[in-house]
Amino acid sequence: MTTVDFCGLRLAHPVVNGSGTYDAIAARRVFGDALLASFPFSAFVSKTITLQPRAGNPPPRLWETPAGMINSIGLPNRGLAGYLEYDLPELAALPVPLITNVMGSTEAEVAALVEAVDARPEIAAIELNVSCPNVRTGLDIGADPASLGALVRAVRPLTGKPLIVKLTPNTADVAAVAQAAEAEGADAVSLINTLRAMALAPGSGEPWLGGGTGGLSGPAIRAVALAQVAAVARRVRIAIVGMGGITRGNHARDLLLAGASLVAVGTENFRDPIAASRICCELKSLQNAETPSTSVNEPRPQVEVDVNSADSP
Amino acid sequence: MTTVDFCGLRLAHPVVNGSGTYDAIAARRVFGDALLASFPFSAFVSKTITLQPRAGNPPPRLWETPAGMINSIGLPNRGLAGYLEYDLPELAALPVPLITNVMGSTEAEVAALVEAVDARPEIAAIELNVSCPNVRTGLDIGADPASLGALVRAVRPLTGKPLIVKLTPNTADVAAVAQAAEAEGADAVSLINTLRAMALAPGSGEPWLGGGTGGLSGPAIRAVALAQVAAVARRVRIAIVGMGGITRGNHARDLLLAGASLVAVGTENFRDPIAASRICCELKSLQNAETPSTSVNEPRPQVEVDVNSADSP
Amino acid sequence: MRVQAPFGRRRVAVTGARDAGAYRVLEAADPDGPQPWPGQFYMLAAAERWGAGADERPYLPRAFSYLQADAGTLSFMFEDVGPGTARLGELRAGDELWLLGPLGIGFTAPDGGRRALLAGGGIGIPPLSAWARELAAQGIAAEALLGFRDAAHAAGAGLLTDAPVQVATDDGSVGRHGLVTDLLAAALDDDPLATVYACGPPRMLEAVRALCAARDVPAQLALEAGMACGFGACYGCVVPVREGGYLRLCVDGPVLDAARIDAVPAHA
Amino acid sequence: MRVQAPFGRRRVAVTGARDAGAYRVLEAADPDGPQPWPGQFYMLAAAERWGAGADERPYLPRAFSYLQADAGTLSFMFEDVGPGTARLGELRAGDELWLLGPLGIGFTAPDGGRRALLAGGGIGIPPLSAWARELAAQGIAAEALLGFRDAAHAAGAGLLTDAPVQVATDDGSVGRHGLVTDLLAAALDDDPLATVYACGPPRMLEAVRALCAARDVPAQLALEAGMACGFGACYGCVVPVREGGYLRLCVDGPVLDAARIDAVPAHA
Ligand SMILES: Cc1cc2nc3c(=O)[nH]c(=O)nc-3n(C[C@H](O)[C@H](O)[C@H](O)COP(=O)(O)OP(=O)(O)OC[C@H]3O[C@@H](n4cnc5c(N)ncnc54)[C@H](O)[C@@H]3O)c2cc1C
Ligand SMILES: Cc1cc2nc3c(=O)[nH]c(=O)nc-3n(C[C@H](O)[C@H](O)[C@H](O)COP(=O)(O)OP(=O)(O)OC[C@H]3O[C@@H](n4cnc5c(N)ncnc54)[C@H](O)[C@@H]3O)c2cc1C
Ligand SMILES: Cc1cc2nc3c(=O)[nH]c(=O)nc-3n(C[C@H](O)[C@H](O)[C@H](O)COP(=O)(O)O)c2cc1C
Ligand SMILES: Cc1cc2nc3c(=O)[nH]c(=O)nc-3n(C[C@H](O)[C@H](O)[C@H](O)COP(=O)(O)O)c2cc1C
Ligand code: FES
Ligand code: FES
Repeated sequence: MTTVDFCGLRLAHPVVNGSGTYDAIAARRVFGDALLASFPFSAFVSKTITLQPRAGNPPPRLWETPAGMINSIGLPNRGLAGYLEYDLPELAALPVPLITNVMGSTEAEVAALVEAVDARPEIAAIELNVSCPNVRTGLDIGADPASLGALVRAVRPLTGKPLIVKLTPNTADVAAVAQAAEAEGADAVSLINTLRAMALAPGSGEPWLGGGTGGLSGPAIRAVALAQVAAVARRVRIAIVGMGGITRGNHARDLLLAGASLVAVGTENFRDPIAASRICCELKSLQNAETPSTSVNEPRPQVEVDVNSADSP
Repeated sequence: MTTVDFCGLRLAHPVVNGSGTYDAIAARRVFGDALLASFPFSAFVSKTITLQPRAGNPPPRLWETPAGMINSIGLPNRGLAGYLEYDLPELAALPVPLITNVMGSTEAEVAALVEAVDARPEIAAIELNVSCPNVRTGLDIGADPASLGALVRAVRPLTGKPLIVKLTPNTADVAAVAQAAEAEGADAVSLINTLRAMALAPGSGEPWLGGGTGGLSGPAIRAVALAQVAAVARRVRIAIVGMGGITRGNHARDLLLAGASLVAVGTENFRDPIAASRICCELKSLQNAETPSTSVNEPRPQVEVDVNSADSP
Repeated sequence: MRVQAPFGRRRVAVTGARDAGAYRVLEAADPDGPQPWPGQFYMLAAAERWGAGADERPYLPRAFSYLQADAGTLSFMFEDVGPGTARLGELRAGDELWLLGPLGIGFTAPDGGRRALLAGGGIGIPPLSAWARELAAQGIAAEALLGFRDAAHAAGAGLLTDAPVQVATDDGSVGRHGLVTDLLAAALDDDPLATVYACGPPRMLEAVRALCAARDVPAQLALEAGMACGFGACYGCVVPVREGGYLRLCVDGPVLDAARIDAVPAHA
Repeated sequence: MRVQAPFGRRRVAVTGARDAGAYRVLEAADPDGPQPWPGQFYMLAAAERWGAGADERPYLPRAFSYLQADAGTLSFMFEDVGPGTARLGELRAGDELWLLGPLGIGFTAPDGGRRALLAGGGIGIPPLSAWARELAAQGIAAEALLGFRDAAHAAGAGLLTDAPVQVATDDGSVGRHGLVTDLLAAALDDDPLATVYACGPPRMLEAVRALCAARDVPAQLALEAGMACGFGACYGCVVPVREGGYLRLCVDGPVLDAARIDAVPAHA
């Protein structure tokens, strides 16, 4: 697999991690330098950072579902200052470019985050989380093209780094939201985030998750991710990071065929911290076996159906 | 389990079928009178009927997913006239009340359908499909509170029969849509319909489904259904028919706890035509084992969390 | 003809499992089931651990024509082509199956004193094997013409025991070097007074259909389509028909009069 | 103390599986893994058919403390409480496991010449059993006080072999009729100069924690929480700590100094 150009970043291959599904700092403690020696991702996406520190949601935070899981983590993080002081030095030592994912509950908060991240040369790109179903504002902004557009318009001028908008799948027309992001100058969109979901405790019938509701991820949502990536690819020209339920190379291949230029592995990391390397190998052999049009360096292939009208009688 | 009152209908138990997941007429041919002798549902919901006949989508129409499936059936049906002439007599012979599901691409079409159905005493209730992801207009109307409200306002006066609005899950705030239905006089809402999804052919990478995209159903979407039913139950007082991935009694129990007064079995029917009877037995024994608050005749229990704010920090 | 099925799937015991060349043959006890009619099928799923295979599948049951039905014992034949057949291939005597059926409409006997030509191959063997036995019981003359990829697959021909069998293989390793349609053309040249009963891979089936159409020979085709339910509930298993629109293979098929379709769908 | 894990899960062979009263003991060959430290754990999944159990689960791997680790052979002990342990309970010698670990931070030796009191029960046995062996190797005096529901579960006490064991059962069928805390209170009455190492069901663990707190006896608790990853990636396995906020049990635990928490979470 030749290198991949993503918004001007040269990446060794098209497989990155989904934000919040890999803590490279903790993994370094657990696995030692072997993590760096065979780092599975071509770029590392940080967990979502907020302006103020967050403890996250009370436990339980996890619920296993058929071919998936619900998380109600609640974006625990040290806050911007803590991230820059403690996490950034360690993340900058990773062998790949760093993408920092940020989220704010107001335009001013997001602006402050983007400016601070923009100032740090160790950070290669910024991902705006407007989609995390565990934080109200994230849902609201990301679900509505107008407010999403306004947010991007406000922060786009604040950074020259690639700006990726992470879309929420919990919306009626994700492509419309993607178009708003593109119109306001976003360099890329990433999708899908988790689907709003819930579980009740077996015994009590009370909500199981400390956060009440959470987000569904894993193979269960793969087909939804593919539909949303394809729908977005029909309507925008900017780069797309596709994710949702990838466990094997052919799932990554499908997202690339649907129009993504990068793919992100999320929940599958939990089953195997080095799964992304396997997925990348499987993808590579599929691509070698198949027509060049599946190579990620070709102009974006178009799935030959208009996803938005295919449904009509 | 004592009988259940649903919008004035007295039903033997709270388990019905999801529209389009059971063809009682075909099942009668395949299984004979045994179908009637142990009919699994307390009311029968017809497949979606349109004004004009529809052939449905070209095959392939099915794709199996992890713990679920995608369908791209495209609402094949004889059209209103054919339904009334050929299907209704046979459906009226079923041992349970008949709920007819209709869908139109314009207000006038829906009005015509509702009036025609209202005129037939054999039909106990009407379900409005504004949510089938396989038909464009269905998605659009059901995803937007305003247009959904307008539709219900237009047709509500045309019938005295219970009017159930089947909501689409492919929207940002399903509870807002449910509130619009309630405000315009709907007697109940049913949810969830299938999640917009897609699959690519293993070899060619072209869309597998003849319809391009389809709808995801089965256990994979269960946790999404529970979250949406709970969200709707917090915001409306009208009855709720809960469905999505039910395969066992505890899944039905969870939806009832979340605020549904009936549950519908869909995809699980495909694995076993009599599955709903098993599910109903499992539900009954759970309810006998548990506190009366899980009995469907009690005032609707409230899941003790505001699903719409639980996500905030 | 349709034999009605008991309402609801039933849990039955696997009584035997063996390889037949490239194929797997599974036997199950079905004491409560009726005697099915050739061409009918069953929806099968392993009672335990149906799922968690490749791509976290299978989830839905799978359709299988029965190979033979004797005294309450059903046999099936399949090749490992995916997670469902892979899982079924793991089953051993003593394991259990979920089974629904018999389903669909089977073959009808030839009229006008025609003889029966059973043409097919690959996993098309089962309905033809069952039909051969019924035809023999009825004393109707029948001959089977079977095509296979290679010798390993040709071993499947041994599963059709109630009619004389001619075999052709793509690689010539067994029987005639060529296609079923070569055998069929020759047989019809000999004597066109026949009804053709065919089941097999789509391309083979289409070739048989075209040949019979060209010669005005009546044919009944046992078709396949992806199925979720097998009893008309999902509307997923459709094929386009001449009279217009689509028809559900599980309730109006899987056996269709060849005259009803323009072509055998490539995949369904 | 933490022993680092090889990067990536590895596929290992099950070398033995047996029942120990109400529990199941699984042995696996782990030639490439390091010698773990008592209190550390592994994430396990069956290599085949992990899934398709009750409620179409398990999907994620499951966390298990190791019971013993000898010459590249690991043993685990569990009770069937759901689809994961049900599937693991099906495994036999020759089957394969996915294994990641060792993970987390284990116990630390007592200081100030204190003796070690190992208190626990149920599926809390494994870390205590491994710790007993290590303490014996270090020549540190240790005694185990184990509580169980009944005789079938008390059989689990036999899996702790490197320290003298006192048993209590809820039903009095084996050892003393009562709770672990009764044994522990008595032992501390005898001689309070001890460090307590505890693992077991949340309620038992909380009782032990409270008792030690009341008597100012240092205690290390091996806690549990639902885990998706085991290496700090998901932030799912948290417990609230005194110093404020939450701590991930998989990387900062599972063994915690009792002084760090106000109470043992009821479920996690
Ligand atoms: C009436 C009838 C009778 C049959 N009789 C027999 C028989 O006797 N013996 C026999 O071997 N087979 C028989 N079949 C075919 C068999 O039912 C199918 O091949 C079945 O799908 C095999 O399941 P699988 O999981 O092993 O393979 P699958 O994974 O289902 O793959 C089989 C085909 O399905 C398609 N496919 C791949 N992935 C998916 C997906 N995720 N969702 C949907 N489709 C997919 C592809 O075209 C693939 O080639 C019959 C089918 C019908 C309809
Ligand atoms: C560090 C550590 C060490 C451990 N060591 C051992 C050990 O040595 N031996 C041992 O037997 N166990 C051990 N456990 C506990 C074991 O990992 C869990 O009990 C595991 O969940 C069992 O999986 P299961 O599928 O059998 O049961 P599960 O289905 O996971 O049920 C176990 C508990 O999880 C909850 N639960 C139920 N359904 C769900 C769902 N859908 N999603 C999420 N949670 C659910 C309920 O509280 C239930 O009681 C350890 C746990 C940890 C964290
Ligand atoms: C435990 C967990 C935590 C997550 N945290 C974040 C987060 O902090 N920010 C974010 O943008 N997405 C977050 N996500 C979403 C993932 O990045 C990804 O979009 C989603 O899980 C779908 O991919 P998957 O199915 O491969 O997991 C999280 C997902 C999981 C499962
Ligand atoms: C094959 C299939 C066909 C369906 N057809 C319809 C339909 O005609 N009208 C409708 O309102 N819903 C239709 N649905 C949606 C179901 O009624 C139900 O809302 C959905 O499948 C979720 O429930 P489940 O997960 O139990 O299947 C269909 C679902 C399937 C799987
Ligand atoms: S398989 Fe469901 S209708 Fe034929
Ligand atoms: S289990 Fe994932 S962070 Fe601890």
